[in-house]
Amino acid sequence: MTAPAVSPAHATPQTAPLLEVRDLNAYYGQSHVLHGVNLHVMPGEVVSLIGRNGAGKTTTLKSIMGVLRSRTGHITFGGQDITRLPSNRVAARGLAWVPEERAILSSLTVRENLELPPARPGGWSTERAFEAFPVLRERGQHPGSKLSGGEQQMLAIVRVLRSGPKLLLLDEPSEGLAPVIVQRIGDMLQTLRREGLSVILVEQNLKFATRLADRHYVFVDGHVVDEVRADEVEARRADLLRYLSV
Amino acid sequence: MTAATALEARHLVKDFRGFRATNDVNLQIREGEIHAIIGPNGAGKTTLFNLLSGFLRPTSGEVALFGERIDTLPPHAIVRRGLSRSFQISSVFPSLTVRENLLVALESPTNLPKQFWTPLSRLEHLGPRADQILADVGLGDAPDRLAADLSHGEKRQLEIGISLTQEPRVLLLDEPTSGMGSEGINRVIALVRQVARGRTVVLVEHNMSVVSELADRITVLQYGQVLASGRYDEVRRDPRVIEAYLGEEAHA
Amino acid sequence: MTVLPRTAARTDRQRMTRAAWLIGLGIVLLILPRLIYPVLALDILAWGLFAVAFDLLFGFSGLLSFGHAAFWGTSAYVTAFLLSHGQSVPVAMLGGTASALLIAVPIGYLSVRSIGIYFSMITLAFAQMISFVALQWTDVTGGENGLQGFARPSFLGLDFSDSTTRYYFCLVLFAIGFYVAYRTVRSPFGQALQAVRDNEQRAQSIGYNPTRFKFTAFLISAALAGLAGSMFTFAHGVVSLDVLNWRTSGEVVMMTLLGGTTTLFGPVIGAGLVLLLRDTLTTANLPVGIVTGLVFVLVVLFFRRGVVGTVQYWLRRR
Amino acid sequence: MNTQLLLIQVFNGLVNGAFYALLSLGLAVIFGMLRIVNFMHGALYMLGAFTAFALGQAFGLGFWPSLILAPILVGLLGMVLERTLLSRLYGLDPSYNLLLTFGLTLLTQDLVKQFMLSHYAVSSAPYTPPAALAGVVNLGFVVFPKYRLFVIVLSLVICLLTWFIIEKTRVGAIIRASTENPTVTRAFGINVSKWVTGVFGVGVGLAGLAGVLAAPIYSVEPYMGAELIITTFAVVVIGGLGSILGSVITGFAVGVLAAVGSALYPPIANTLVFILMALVLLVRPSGLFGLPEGAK
Amino acid sequence: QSVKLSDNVVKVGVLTDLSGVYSELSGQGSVKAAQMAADDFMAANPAFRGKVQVIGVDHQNKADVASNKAAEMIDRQNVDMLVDMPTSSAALAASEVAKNKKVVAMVVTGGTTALTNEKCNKYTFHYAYDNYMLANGTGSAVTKRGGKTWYIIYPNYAFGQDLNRQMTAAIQENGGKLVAPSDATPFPNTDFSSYLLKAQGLKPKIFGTMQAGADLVNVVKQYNEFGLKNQGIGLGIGLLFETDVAALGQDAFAGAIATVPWFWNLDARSRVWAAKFEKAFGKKPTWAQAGVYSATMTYLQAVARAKTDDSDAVVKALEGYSFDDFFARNATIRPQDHRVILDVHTVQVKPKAQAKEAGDIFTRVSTIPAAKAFMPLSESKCKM
Ligand SMILES: Nc1ncnc2c1ncn2[C@@H]1O[C@H](COP(=O)(O)OP(=O)(O)OP(=O)(O)O)[C@@H](O)[C@H]1O
Ligand SMILES: Nc1ncnc2c1ncn2[C@@H]1O[C@H](COP(=O)(O)OP(=O)(O)OP(=O)(O)O)[C@@H](O)[C@H]1O
Ligand SMILES: CC(C)C[C@H](N)C(=O)O
Ligand SMILES: [Mg+2]
Ligand SMILES: [Mg+2]
Repeated sequence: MTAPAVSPAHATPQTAPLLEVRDLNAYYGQSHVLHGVNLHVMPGEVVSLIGRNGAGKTTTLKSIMGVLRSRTGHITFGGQDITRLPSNRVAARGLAWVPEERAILSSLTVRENLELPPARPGGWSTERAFEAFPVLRERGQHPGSKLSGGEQQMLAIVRVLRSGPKLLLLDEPSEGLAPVIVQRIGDMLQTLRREGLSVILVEQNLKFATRLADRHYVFVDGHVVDEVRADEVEARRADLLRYLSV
Repeated sequence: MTAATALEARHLVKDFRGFRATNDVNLQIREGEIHAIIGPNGAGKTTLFNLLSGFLRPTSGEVALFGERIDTLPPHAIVRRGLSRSFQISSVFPSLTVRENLLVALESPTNLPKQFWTPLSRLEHLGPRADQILADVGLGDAPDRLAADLSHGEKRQLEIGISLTQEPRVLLLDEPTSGMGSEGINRVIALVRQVARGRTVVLVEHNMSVVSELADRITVLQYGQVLASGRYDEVRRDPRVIEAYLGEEAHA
Repeated sequence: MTVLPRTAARTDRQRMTRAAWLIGLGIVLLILPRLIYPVLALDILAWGLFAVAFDLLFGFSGLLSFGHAAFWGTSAYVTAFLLSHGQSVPVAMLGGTASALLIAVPIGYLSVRSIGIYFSMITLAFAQMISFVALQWTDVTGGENGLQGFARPSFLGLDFSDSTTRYYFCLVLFAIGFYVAYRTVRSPFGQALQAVRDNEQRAQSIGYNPTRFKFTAFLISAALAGLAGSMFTFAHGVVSLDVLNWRTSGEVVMMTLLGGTTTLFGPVIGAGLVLLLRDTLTTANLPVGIVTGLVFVLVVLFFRRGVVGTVQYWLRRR
Repeated sequence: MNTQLLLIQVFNGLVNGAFYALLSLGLAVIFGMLRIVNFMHGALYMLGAFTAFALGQAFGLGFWPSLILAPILVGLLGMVLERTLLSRLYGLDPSYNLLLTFGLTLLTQDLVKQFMLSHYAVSSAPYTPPAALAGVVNLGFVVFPKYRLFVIVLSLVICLLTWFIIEKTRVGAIIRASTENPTVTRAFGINVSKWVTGVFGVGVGLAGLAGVLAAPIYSVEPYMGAELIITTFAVVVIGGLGSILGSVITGFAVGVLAAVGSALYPPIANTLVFILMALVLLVRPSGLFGLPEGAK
Repeated sequence: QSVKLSDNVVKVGVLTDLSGVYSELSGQGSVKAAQMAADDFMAANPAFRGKVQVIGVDHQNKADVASNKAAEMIDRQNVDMLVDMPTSSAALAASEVAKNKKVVAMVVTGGTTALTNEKCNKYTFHYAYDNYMLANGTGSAVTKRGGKTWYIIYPNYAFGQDLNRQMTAAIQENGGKLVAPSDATPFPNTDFSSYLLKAQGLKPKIFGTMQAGADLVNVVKQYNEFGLKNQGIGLGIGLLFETDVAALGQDAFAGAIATVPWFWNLDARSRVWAAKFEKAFGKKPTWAQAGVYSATMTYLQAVARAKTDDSDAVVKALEGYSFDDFFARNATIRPQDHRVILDVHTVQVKPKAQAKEAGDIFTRVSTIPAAKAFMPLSESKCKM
């Protein structure tokens, strides 16, 4: 097992967190799915959220992004409260979200999909995206929905990089990808984080998550029940597996 | 070859607007085996499934199920001949409850349009079977939730559940474990094993541990063509497969 | 995120609510001619059944027909034609209903292959053609003048010149029509229909032929709309080109939405509300468009799920 | 029918076509792209004509300033309605838009009628072409009102301009994305509602423009848009939902076809567009220029 | 002398279009006119003081609503007589109800000749005008004045077809001819340019338009736009209401000829009544509204003569009755078909410059005597 990259940020606790979530409760209609979630991300840090299906990982990302509005608690980004902002303003602050169902727009071509988010300084150019995944260039004029599952995943990831986010919320990025591509995306994320990007990663692929993340938050039934640092993973593997199965 | 051929593709070709997604694929699935299809993203696996199950018409070539050609039949007719499939991207009935999703799938679809006056309670004899499947896929505690309200992984579980209702002779599963946690993956492995008794299963997977656990034989697709075929141990050592698909780390 | 129609009654509480609606509606319909003018009550029955027929197709198979006037109107004319040629009331009404079913076969066959807006528009197109035929075929339809003055001969000792008698006769037919619709949606067929509406591809993959389901639903709906249309003729003793106008198709859509889709009760209540409003306005000396328009706008804003849908939603929330 | 008469009819059909094109263009933007079933489109067309009349009465503005001002006013009204009313219905079934805009149609028609009756004692508004365009010109094969020629040209220019803006810039992609998946599009940092409102305003403004243009030719009365709306929907569908160019071309084509058709067999004219629609949809299920649609 | 009234009142139901396209030419004005008739009648007949009531009901131009409302008014409100009824299909539907329920119906604004032909019945009377009278009047008057060559367009439904047939016959009888077969136009329709272009080519003396309401306004607007008047092509109109002229401005119609049963500026008697109406209603009456007054009054007087509101007695009192009021000159109620015949007038629209006051739009061209204005009984298919 490859050792996780050392975390620069979390060694120096005097730095302020980039993102801080305090006492987050979220609801779908009447059902209460997140119960007082607390978490934070330091600048340059990769944090993963793990938990069984339905534990509330996706809901957490949606709440941070401002996509799910029926929630209480406090979310600050770069020291500023973003709890009340609509998601487009959240995005403008430097957050980006890759949803789990990929959300490729079928009425747009692949290229239009790619170029949809507003370009911002520091963001990826179309060219850079095409270099990362040449197949997207080949399919550039096809409707987005006609891509294969894995191709859609690639597109969904590079698409949001266009607006040069500071914090990336990735929901199951390895899903449906061939092992080679999973590796490539892992490498890509390593590069990006060296460029200063922070990431919240939701993953079922534990191997992938442990390779990248500095810390893991463990979700059970809408509660954060544990927090595991990368250097503790080996020692606490049994615990982790217990959280993830019955 | 001892076992009979369950499903066969002969010189199968599919073009999309000048792009050849499936290129002269020949494939023989033996009766009773679990056959995995792997390959890079965009290799044409889902397209192949669509061709086999009638959701796409081949540009040329033939598909035969137990020796009978099915490539001109609509999907529902193919299902009735004993071939059913699951979808890579969860495909459920959002406005029905989880249990109703299964009941609908369990009901025999052929004579239904003529029976619009039968009471719904007629479906109750299917109830135990539906509950059994729900328990099997791990949704035993959620029968009355609307499918629309499930989390991503839960929808994947339901997706598998629906596919299992069909008890087909040949079952095609497109990435059955994607989006599932380790618990779900183990459950699916066990389920497929159980289902495969007396049936033929073809599955597309990117999770190599699932493939190695389950598959009797493997076919590797690349650029719409068959790159390699054989047992898992043979295939995974093939340098072309490592290069195109598995990557260097896969040995771990 | 689309608000999904909650269709089947799934819990005991929902079953109770449903029974309460059913009994409530039944009681109201039984005493209706005592509360309002019987012909108006008859109108509510006819339009109510028409809206139920529409809801069957729209709510449960997701097909928004914008040409349902074709079935209502054809049946209305055929019924009138048969009555004016000396046929008895049941024969005329049966003939009307059958004629609606008959034209629904080609229309449905050709249109259920389309989806969404395209389905709406192709049904509209066919309805417009039928309306054109009715306009031109003056010998049979009376053209612009319409048909009136045909007999409604007594049947089994029922004197149909009395509007209350007509009402109770139609109430029986309405109950039969409603029961057919109710059975249809609360059957395995109805559930499969919703499955097809939700996800056609998935339905196919478990062996359903979506086209066949939609076609069947289309025929049932058209026949019920036809029955309603014949009730309309029978109620008023007149038919004019209005019955085939696209506004008639539009009106039934509005009634259904107003009452609440996928509820079956809703459309009847929606029809009742629209007709009562219309009736009040005939003498109220208020600007009709302003009042009606306002009601529609307010309903959409504050009773989005329709009247019945909203009430059910409130009940569920408690 | 001889060739000259045919030629005249074709030419003449272009005028109606110009109105169909402008109206269906606006509707294609709203209905084809935003997926809002704007039943009010005909009422807004009517409002365009009345606004021109009212501007003339209240401020003595002539045709030319009205031609610019009235569409803007109608567009603004549309934007207000979208913000305050329609936007509450996003996410619900599109049929609720139908109910709302149908209600608004009834409301608008009668409000205009009541206003006219109380101020001018008749509900219709007399309106004549501007002096510069009054009268007829001899085109050789036909003597034709100058104003109608102007309508054809202006409508063409506006249609091409709109097409260019929508298809050749990012606007189209943003709008399609906003309607297909507003949640995700918003999360990309795009202010979806602003775009939707803006585009709705433009579509509605086009209806207003058509109304002003129609005022000198057609009877300006509260119900002038009531029948038109359904034909316009048909035109957009024949053209193919989401296709701007499709709606424009179909608009002109239907105008010409109806003119020729009504010369051959007059009664059929009103039904022709529906026959055409049925034929087109049976052969090409997503209209002439529409993308094949997966779902709605 | 006692009068026998059912429930002690005579109730008049004005069944009209209160909200739609015909509401300006009849609508509330018709209700007001009927009320005026009731008031005047009660003032003149002390025996009826406080015993005549008028209610107005909207039929929304729909046959089913008309039939429903007619029946309800009769059953629930004990209405003794129905009046007005614009839109032919609604008028026919209501007349059917009147027949079944044995209540007098006086159709004023509905124009179809079917009411006194195949659809005639004992309780229905057709007042003011009908399609035959319009076409016959305008056709013969214009042709006699030198409009010998015609090109006619008509909306393609019963009303328009009727008018076209009668008009053609009238033209030919008076020595005129059609330069081309008449063209049916779609109904409803907004653009008439094809027909105007055709007229340009045909160069008839008169362009005859049988359209009504909004369609007519469109025809005339475009007739001006295409400059047909300057090319020497006059305008003959089938059915013209004062409201149509107001909608477009008087000058657009200037010179056009039509036939009307009455107009407010016809003579002193008419002006007196019109002034009274204007004072009460705020607007000049249309001829339809004046017709409603006259019809209501005629009915009430029949009740007075019969000394009962029993329908059969009133019908008897009406049949064959001859009278003369400000609206109906030399009028007789034909017993055979219940057509109320009266003198009618062909009128020409004045240019605005010649108008002496607002609403002064018609000059009388000629008057057609009652006996000649309407379809002769010999042609009627009415079997009572
Ligand atoms: N309808 C279509 N139109 C155009 N191109 C298509 C269509 N369907 C698939 N393709 C293309 O064909 C190729 C094969 O797609 P397919 O979905 O079969 O891949 P796959 O092997 O299942 O990949 P993955 O593992 O990512 O799911 C892809 O490159 C895809 O873009
Ligand atoms: N739209 C919705 N309406 C109602 N309940 C929902 C909805 N979406 C999710 N839920 C429920 O909320 C809970 C948390 O869901 P969430 O999607 O956050 O889970 P998750 O941890 O991302 O799971 P997965 O790994 O399966 O994606 C689950 O119980 C789920 O069923
Ligand atoms: C113009 C209307 C008042 C008359 C109508 N055309 C009729 O059919 O009688
Ligand atoms: Mg998730
Ligand atoms: Mg795939």
